[in-house]
Amino acid sequence: MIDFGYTLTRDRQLDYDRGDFRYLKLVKSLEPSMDLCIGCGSCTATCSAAGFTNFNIRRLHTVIRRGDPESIKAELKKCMFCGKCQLVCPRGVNLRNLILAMNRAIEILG
Amino acid sequence: MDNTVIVIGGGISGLTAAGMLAQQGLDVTLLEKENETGGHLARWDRLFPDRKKASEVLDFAMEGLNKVKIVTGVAITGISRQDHEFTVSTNLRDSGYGMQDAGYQSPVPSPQSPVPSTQSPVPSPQSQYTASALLVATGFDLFEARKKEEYGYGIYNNVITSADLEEQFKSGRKVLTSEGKTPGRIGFIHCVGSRDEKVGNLYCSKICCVTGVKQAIELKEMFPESEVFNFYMDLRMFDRHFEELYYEAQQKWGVSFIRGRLSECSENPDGSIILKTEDTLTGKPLKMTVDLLVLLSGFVPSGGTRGISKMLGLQEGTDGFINSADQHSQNNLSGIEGVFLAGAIKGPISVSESVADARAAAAQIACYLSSFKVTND
Amino acid sequence: MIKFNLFVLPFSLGLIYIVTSIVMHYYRWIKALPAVDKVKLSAGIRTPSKVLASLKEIFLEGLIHRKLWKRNPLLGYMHMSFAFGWFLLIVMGNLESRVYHGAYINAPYYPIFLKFFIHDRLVLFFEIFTVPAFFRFIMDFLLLFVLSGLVLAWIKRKQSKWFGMKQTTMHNFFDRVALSCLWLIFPMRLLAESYTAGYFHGGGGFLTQNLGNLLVMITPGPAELIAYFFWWTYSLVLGLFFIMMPYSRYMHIPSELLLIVFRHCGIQPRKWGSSFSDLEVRSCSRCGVCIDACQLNFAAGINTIQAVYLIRSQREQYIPENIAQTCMLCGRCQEACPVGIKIDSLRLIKRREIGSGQVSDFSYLTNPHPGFADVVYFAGCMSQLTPSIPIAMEGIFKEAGINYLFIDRNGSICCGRPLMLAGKDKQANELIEFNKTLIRQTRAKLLVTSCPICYKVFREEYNLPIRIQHHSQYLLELVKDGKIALQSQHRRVVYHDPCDLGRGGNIYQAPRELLGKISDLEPVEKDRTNALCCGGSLALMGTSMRTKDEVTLDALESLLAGDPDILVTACPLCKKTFSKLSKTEVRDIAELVYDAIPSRKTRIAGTVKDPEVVIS
Amino acid sequence: MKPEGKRQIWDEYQKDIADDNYFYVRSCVRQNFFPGAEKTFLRYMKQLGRNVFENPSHTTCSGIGYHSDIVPFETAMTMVARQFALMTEAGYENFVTSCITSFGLYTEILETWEHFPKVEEQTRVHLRNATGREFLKPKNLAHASDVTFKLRKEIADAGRYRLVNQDTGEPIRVVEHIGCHYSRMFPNKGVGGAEYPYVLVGMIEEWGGEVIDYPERRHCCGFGFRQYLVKANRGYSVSASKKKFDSMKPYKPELILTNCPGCPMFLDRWQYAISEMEGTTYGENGQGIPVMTYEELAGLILGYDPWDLGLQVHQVPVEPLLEKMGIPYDPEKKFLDIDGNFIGKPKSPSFLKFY
Repeated sequence: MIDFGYTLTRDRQLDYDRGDFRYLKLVKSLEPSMDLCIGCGSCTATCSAAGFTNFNIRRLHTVIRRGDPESIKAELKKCMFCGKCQLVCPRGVNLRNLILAMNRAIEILG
Repeated sequence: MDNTVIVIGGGISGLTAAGMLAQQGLDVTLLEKENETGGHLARWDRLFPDRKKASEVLDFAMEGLNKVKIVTGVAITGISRQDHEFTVSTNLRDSGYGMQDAGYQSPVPSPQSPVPSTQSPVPSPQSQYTASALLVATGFDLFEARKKEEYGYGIYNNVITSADLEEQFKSGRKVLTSEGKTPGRIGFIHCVGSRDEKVGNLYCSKICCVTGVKQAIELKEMFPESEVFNFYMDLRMFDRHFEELYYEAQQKWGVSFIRGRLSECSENPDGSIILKTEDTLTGKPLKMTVDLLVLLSGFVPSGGTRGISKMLGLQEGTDGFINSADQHSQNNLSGIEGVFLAGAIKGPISVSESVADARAAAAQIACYLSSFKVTND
Repeated sequence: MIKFNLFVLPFSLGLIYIVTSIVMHYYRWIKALPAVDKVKLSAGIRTPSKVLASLKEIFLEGLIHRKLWKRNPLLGYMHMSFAFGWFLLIVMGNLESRVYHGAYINAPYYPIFLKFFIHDRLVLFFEIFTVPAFFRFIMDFLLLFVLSGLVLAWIKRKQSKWFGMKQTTMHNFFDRVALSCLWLIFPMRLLAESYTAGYFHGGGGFLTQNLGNLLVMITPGPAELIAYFFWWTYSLVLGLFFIMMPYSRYMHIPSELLLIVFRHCGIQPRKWGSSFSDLEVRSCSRCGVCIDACQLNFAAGINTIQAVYLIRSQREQYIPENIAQTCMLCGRCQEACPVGIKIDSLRLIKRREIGSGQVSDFSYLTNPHPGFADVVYFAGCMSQLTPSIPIAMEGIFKEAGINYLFIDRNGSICCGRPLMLAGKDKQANELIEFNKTLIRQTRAKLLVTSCPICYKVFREEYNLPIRIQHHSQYLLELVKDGKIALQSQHRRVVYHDPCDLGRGGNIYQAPRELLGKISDLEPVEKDRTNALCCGGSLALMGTSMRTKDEVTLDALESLLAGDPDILVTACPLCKKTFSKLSKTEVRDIAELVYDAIPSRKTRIAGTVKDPEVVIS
Repeated sequence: MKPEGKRQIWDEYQKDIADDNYFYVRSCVRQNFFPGAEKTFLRYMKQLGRNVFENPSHTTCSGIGYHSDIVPFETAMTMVARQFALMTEAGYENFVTSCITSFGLYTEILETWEHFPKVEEQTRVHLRNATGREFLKPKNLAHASDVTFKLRKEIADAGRYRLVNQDTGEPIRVVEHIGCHYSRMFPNKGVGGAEYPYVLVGMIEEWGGEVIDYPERRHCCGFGFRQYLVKANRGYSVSASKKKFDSMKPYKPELILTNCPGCPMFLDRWQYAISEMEGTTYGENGQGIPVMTYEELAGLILGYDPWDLGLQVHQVPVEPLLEKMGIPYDPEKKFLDIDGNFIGKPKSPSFLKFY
């Protein structure tokens, strides 16, 4: 192997066909209302943690839907569980439980 | 001024207006370029949001048309006007021409139209019709999906349009891929030919959003195991019960919605289609293989609309659709005395709106012919 | 005198079994107590006042069932007749046996089956004032007393409503066997004693003798054999009941006795569980009072997760996750529990097990100096969604001339309680440390919060060296100190007790007193300890939003039955939750107080009418 | 795939390409990348009896600087105007560029002038002030691949070899790669449009090969100017090429045909780089996929000696393809210059099969 002074970059593209949907399956079974998200972002807008850091709950569960759970593992730890998100969701997504479910999924599936 | 009216266009708007006018005792002639009346609706299976059979709506419109003189299969070659009288000249059309003109590439042979045109007198090759009022209801064509070359319609076997899908629904057959397989994953692409500067259409075709949701549900019903994705830019659920249908698609049917416009697609060796889009909600480019891709074609002014518009000198908007005298209060007036507008000639419109608009137009024509002023001038 | 018959064996074996079992259980529970609790226990049992208090409670709750009486007299009587009646039967039976047998120690079965061994002749009228006759009378009376309870128990099976219970517990196999035995014990005793008395023409009291005479007359066959059969049956069901007891709900009887002692010695539930909690689990009588108390049951139709089922699954060593998570932790069942089991603690123990495997990362939090003030105001994160609360509070602070600091004006670090409710105490502690530092830095003497959720955790977990008040307390104090003057608006209001403020913080009076000054406070059916949860509880996980809405709607129906002008609460979460579904205006007590300051200089643009106009 | 659908699109994107008398401008970088390519173009144009004129004082079009954000558009327009002036002075009207980026830039400038005549006037002033030259706009602007496309039948007729495997009789499987600046910006300026360009497909089909489409066909080769020119970004460049290779690999292509200066360079060199970085090769048996320009391929078809075409400077050896097509070559002469001197043999790569 030769070091040319540069390396192959990882493709940012989500390859849905090779996605990891084990997390989605588990999370969905724990909180089916996740399907109802319309991506409005009010959950993130009201989020206590998002006031301090780039934590984005709307994005996190969307990423799980896309089969790309790896990127959320570190992010999810930032949630303070205050529950404001579920109070503002216009679609009645049970967001606090959804976060809990994602945590469970990561706990179970690693 | 006598009580004669010519309705140009035998789609749902033209039929509804003609029926209304005839029931008010007016002498109505309806000219239709196709050999059958019914327009787009005749090729559609079910309507949003309640999935009513399109044929039922059409049947309803056809009731009370027995006094209407319906002439089908004619091309209008000229319209002249003397005082209050319009003369419309027609010529017989080559029957095969109409389908191509509509930009409608049907993968399956069109089933027999539900509306037999028994009333049609056999028109002589060249005819003339006169009337005191004209109702132009020449409607729209579906955007020719082939123009979005990168979407591969007409090139990749498993790329179809919403109209193709609707015909398959209407035929009652299972929707299969070109390889004859059950589609495991299906993609719907919204805004094909709409809201797209690159095809010259800045406007929203408005009804494709809910059509995509409706068809997604219908495919999920047909194939509960399949995954259905809608790729959208916005979902404009503008009318009553539409948002609920969207909710139902998510909650009951598990249809997925990805916000991102398809950039391009290509074909796999097995005939499946690779989509490239951005999932704008995660901010990442996304690649996905689907077995069947449905393009939700938008509205464009129909060939008939363009032709009649030129003959009459109607006001065309920048989008090619016809401007009415006033979008708010005189939306059925063309600005030319005695010439009225109804339906999708004025832009994208749903069936229910077309029916209401056609009735409004009929009422205005009746007023006009009884010399009751409905305009401000 | 014959003092033995083979039929006493089942009873005797059962008795030996249950006594051994209880002793072993007691030993295990005490042995497994954490060292601190052991010290408390040994000190407690040497303190006469604590022992007396324990005995008093054992008498009142274990025998008389005072709490059940309060809840429903029929229910109370039923339980009392069983417990107290049986207890007296045993005591009196023992005394009675002394009459016939002078020994200090009788075999335990002897008083129980006394009538089998002793056959008095038929007594003459004047002899009823003799000692044996007195006992015959009293024993029959007590038996009747117990049997009356039994009849009620049968009725309760069919008509639980009459007993103030809408739903009763679903029982398991051992429970059913034990219950059947229990129901058979006293009828068998009645039959055995009656037949015996009837056959020997004597020895029975007013009940057994007369019934016995009648039975012997109408039943064919040898009465002595029939009686003997019933003595056997009586012994068998007693023995079987004792053997079933450790495996059934009836173990609650001996367990509760020890629990009462533990409690009087000051032993508390521990976060990660201890033998105290095990004892609590065994002390549950599975009466099902908690099922009726649970809003998830009566408002949302969820009837598998209530305390009784949590405890049962705990006894079976496996708590399904949904039982642990599906609960609002509102504390209503805890208030209703006749045994006084700390159910929320039990549930949280399980949640901590579930939540402990997950880690958090709050490294993004920063700790800038908040500034100095006399009073720190912590609105709580939920108040950001009900901005009229902090606006009113700030207006009042200004009006009263308080040197205050709105510490979470620009968004708060969560108080930590929501994490705790999810069983994530470790993570919560990180947030607590952050907030503690922030609050301490202000050098304030008082912390006022608008959120009962924060209030509870501030008081219980923060160990702050300053006073902590919920704004309802604080505002009342301001009024009493003359810092603000209020003028009643005479609006008809009802007050909703937020769970964490009422049952959680024991603050019931302050908001009522405050509201009394500024409005016409009307009563509601369920208030104070019996108040309903709004349904918005952050503790409730794993249910749909619809379930929450059902709870909210039910609570609203109850609260708004009198069609008040305003529904007042003292919690931003309750306000937000109610506002979603209430047709009646929902406001926080702080807003009302602010409106009631006639002289106030500050205004909330567009939200509050000019006070003069309102007063007129 | 519905071929008729593609044909319909190809029919729509027809382009006028002059038949003779071309003013030819070279690429500034190609002669370093694949020095034989442009020479081969001139050679077969001569063979086919076409008049191609070159002015040695022509310069870069400055597109490489323009696309690297270091040459302003005004400067680029003035330099392009000078090229046109040279053409005008030589009495030519048909402008042919060797480079795709040049072609794109010329097109972009001509379109700009058409829509903004003032800009054209200003450019004329700039050119006049700088050089005193005047110019006429070309009547016909074509890329050299357009011209080759136009002459593809003549080349096939004059050719000695075809894109056919001599052993099996099967057509050679070719993937084509069009330079991004060819028709992406102005689809109607390219043969076949932007989505399914026909310019190389036409040659491959005419010369007997089989075109294969693959999912990442449209993807950029990875050059991207800045991506390559700044070393820190080079990983991005190689990753883009890798994406294409990964996508085409299942289709087992035997040749990559290109029409741009950068594309063959990177599709060729990066195959080596990737093989050294992670040991992956994309052809059969550890071989790479040979990469050629259309001129080199036309030269092979016409029977020119492979080493005269400069194929020895390709990083991915072309010998397997030559053998399949039945084109004789002398391995001994691979590394000899025109005068027969040994120019040195590169070190054998670790993974990529080398000859």
